[in-house]
Amino acid sequence: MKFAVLVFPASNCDIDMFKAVEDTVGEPVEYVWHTATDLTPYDVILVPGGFSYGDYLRCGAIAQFAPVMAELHKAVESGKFVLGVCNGFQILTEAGLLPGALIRNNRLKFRCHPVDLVVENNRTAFTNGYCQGETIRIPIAHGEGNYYCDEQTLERLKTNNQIVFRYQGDNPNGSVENIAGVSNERGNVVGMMPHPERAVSELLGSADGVRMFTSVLNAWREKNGAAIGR
Amino acid sequence: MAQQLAAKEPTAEQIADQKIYKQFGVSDSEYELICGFLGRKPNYTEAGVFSVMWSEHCAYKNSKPLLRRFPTTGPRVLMGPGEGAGIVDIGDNQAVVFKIESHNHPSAVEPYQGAATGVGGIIRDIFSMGARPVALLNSLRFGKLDNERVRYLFSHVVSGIAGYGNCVGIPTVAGEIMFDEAYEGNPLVNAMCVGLIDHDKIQRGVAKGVGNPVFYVGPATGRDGIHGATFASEDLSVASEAKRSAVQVGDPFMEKLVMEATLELIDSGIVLGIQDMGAAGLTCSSAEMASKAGNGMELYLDEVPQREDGMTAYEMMLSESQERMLFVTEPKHEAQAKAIFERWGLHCAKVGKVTDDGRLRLFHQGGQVADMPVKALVDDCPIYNKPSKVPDYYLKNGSIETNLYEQVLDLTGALKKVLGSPSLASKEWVYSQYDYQVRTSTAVVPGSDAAVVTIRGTRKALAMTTDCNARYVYLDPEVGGKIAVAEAARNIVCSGGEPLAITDNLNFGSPEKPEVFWQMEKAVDGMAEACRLLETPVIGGNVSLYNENVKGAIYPTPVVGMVGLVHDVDHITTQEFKEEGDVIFLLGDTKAEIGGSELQYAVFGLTEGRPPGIDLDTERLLQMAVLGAIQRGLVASAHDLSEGGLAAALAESCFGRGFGATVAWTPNLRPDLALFSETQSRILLSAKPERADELASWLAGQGVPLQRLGSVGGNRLTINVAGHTAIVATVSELHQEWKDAIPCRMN
Amino acid sequence: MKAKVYVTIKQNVLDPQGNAVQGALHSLGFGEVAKVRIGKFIEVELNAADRAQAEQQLKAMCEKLLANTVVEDYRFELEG
Amino acid sequence: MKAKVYVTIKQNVLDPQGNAVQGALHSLGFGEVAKVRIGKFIEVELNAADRAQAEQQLKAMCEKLLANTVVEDYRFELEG
Ligand SMILES: Nc1ncnc2c1ncn2[C@@H]1O[C@H](COP(=O)(O)OP(=O)(O)O)[C@@H](O)[C@H]1O
Ligand SMILES: [Mg+2]
Repeated sequence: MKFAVLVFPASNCDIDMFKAVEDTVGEPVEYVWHTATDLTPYDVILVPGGFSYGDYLRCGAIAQFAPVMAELHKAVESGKFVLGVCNGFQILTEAGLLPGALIRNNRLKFRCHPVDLVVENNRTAFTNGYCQGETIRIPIAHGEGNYYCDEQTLERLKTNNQIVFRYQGDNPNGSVENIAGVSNERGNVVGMMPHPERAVSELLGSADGVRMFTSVLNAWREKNGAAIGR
Repeated sequence: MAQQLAAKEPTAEQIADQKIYKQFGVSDSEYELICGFLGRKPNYTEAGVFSVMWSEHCAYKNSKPLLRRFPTTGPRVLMGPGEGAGIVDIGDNQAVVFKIESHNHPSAVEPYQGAATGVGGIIRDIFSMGARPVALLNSLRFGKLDNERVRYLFSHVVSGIAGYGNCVGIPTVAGEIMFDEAYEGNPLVNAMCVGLIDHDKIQRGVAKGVGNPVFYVGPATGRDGIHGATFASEDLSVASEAKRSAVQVGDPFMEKLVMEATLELIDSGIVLGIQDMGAAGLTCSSAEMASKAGNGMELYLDEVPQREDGMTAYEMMLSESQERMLFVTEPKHEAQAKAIFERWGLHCAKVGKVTDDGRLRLFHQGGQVADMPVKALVDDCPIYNKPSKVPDYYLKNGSIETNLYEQVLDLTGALKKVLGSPSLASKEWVYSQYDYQVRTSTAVVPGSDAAVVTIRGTRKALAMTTDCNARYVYLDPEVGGKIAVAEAARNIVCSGGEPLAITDNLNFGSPEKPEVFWQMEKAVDGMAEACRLLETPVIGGNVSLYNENVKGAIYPTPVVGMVGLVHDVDHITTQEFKEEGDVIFLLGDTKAEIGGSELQYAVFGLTEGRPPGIDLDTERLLQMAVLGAIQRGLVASAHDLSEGGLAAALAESCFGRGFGATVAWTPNLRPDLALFSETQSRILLSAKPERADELASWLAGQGVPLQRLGSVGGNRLTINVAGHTAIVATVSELHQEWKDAIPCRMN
Repeated sequence: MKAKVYVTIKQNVLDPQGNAVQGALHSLGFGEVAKVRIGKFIEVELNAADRAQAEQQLKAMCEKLLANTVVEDYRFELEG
Repeated sequence: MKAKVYVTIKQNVLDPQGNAVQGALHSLGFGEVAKVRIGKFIEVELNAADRAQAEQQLKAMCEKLLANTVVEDYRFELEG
């Protein structure tokens, strides 16, 4: 299985994401520049956090037009697994690959600290290694992570089981119904504000993010049949 | 238009006759010297260039004699002061690069941008050496938070630091903040950056190779940061005057691109010399690069990218527009360099040439507009030995007996006051706005004695801290200077690191005042001695003078930034108690020393007397013993005793995981003095019960005085002094005081 | 040609910044402030053959980039 | 009473946001965009006895909070 980590100007969690893949599943992983025009070699595409284009105007707004984004749309259609974290989540919503929008934190300040998350849906490609309803600890670091969608969309998210993570306890940003992460209808695209790639070893304070990476490896193996040995 | 503007500049004659140079901060005798070096009177551009090169900021004319007193060499030092940043060897062909810098004045005017561009500037100092920045730190001083303007400055400075560092993707991992009336109207904003480099990648700011082209990279130059009586602004109508502002605005997105492109350029091996454009922008970088190579330089100012119309040579040379770099390469590598920048969406412009005549010559609009000897600009600024005088307050304080204060009886209440004092209280309100985890290397996040950042692919890590108790420095600059260095080292040691070296930021009032100069002199002497004894040489730093407000000078604040090497990640140690039942030890002797203490300030509302003393041999012995114990795996937690003394240290150690502690102690002192004394060279350790004896015997064997105080457990902190309960409170009520102190004042 | 683009937050979407500013104005003593909404004011200089073309371009810019129509509304004015 | 406040970055001050947006518009094919400056558009509802009082209040709000006059200019319009 091959991972791609997209790199936009001023992505800055790209290296962290890359290392997390190396450290958790050890599968091949490559950086893919925002100007790339082919994502076919990759099975999983990770859209990392950071401040693409300075986050000027709106977070993720400018990045949605990078050449690689056209390819990302195709990859999503073809059923490839896509994870957007933090700025990556913002880019995916701006690009219309995930519903809703991320607006300014309700208390306005950038917030960096660990949060508790409830796994609301463990049937996505990235969460199958967690138990339904399990609480995990993952850090956040964002100023605009306040998830918003209108009521019809929220209903749809619920009906289709698209809410993947919720904040437990204090909601750090004021998001609708404490939403921390969502998926698309098909479940192959997940976006989340917390940073699982920052929670892959006890030295970093938590290893609860590891299973995001092992989950997608499982999902891929399942998709590609038992032919591939464990 | 430019010619028109230039034509309206004062002529060389007018500058001389009307003494216009004085508005640039150039004295009569300095002006005479400049005329001598030029063999004629300087024109407007030349006068401007000389004035910035001969400013305190670039020439250190008032502080150089003092800086010479610092030890700057050592077996690990690869590069001392002089370049953008100092470099220290950490083995395996790797080295750590670090430097601190102040942005006090810009932050007082526009706190968000002032702090942001301060961070941007220090990051450039690090990557222009070829190093990958891995961490940011800061040291901040403000007035008291009950003042609205102070709250505005504080919150915007913090947002500015966060806004810049977070965007560039460098974690802000540690810092310190103190609030005191002494800084009202003159906040201090010092930023430090730490980077990693391989020995063979180290760059220098030299203009090598006569005939080689000089390139400019980064955003276009505007009229940012041009101070003083610039002619151009005089010429503008009042209406448009209101629309102008010389405030430098940071563009962290641009910085990230320039950083990545520069590191790639350096990696490609084609750079001969590179320097960032910091203070005094193009002037300082071009003159210094030429000087270090013993060469000269020509600049073609029409080629300089310009953001505004009609910029004069003077304006371009003095602009402090941010995120710009200057570098030299061979002509054959021009295309390669351009391609690297283009990949990052940047353009580089060829703006000059290295020459062999030792002169800085500027060309603009078809003619030569300035011609100055490089050596005169860089090396020949006169150095002043200012008069020094012992201040009256210092003499008076000698006779104040702080140990005769009325005894504090409600010690639990006193502890709460101390914990709730903003200087000592939790800084979470601040650091939760910083992305302290990006790069996923932060093993110890803000909140412990020093931050620890791991080095990928090795078992090593870097411990780092900034420290300076300015109240001590004020009360006794020499002792306070020693303590600043010693405390920094103690914080490093408590985190499991071996102190390597320091960078310092000398924040003082006006050196023209003999009393202030005395503070500088004594503080530097104290620091220098501590650096020698603790074997932590000074590898770089910064001087910020004229920090004054209506009430006079700020407290003398020589901030120490220190980096240490953690030899193995297993040695990483934090301050919080780890487990129920762990045994608590106090290392070092306690004396009645509350001059300059938090108790004195928070409970008595005073800062007077003499600060705690320090014996550097005792300090060194303690530090080596504790580091040895940590490296032997005997220590569960370590916390140095600083502001608030033993009582505060115990409480802070309880906060991390919420464990309580019960301790009993029989010092030979009044309980209030004993618990809140800030005697130096003390550390609080805890150990697993089964390792406690081994730890005690190791420490005793090293000659460290120690007492077994009690053990970790329960949900209360109970402190018995001489058989009586002195302090008892639940950890959560103490935590509340400490955690809420800043947010409650800010929201 | 000069254009002014106004990007405002949709009525039913929360405006945390506006609320915070309103709170701050109250505590500054401006109790008479009933509501604050904060949007963007974007000035664009563009070279267009004529007004119609300019309008078409501006609309496209807003839809594509300048506003996120999930949470924002926009309008623009052409000068001169 | 309703007021509209426009906060713009002073002429000589760098506008990194505007520059980035201009760059993005170019790469989106809007080559005709010569310059972009991004400011704020603030809508304020306030209860004031009369126009004069409202204007005075607005001026004070802008000076104190809504604009950072070191780097920004402001102007406002009162409606109705
Ligand atoms: N401005 C700041 N930025 C980041 N971290 C800070 C800042 N101020 C304080 N901290 C963190 O809070 C903790 C306590 O700081 P301080 O009381 O100065 O510690 P010490 O007295 O041990 O030097 C440290 O971990 C420090 O890094
Ligand atoms: Mg400490």
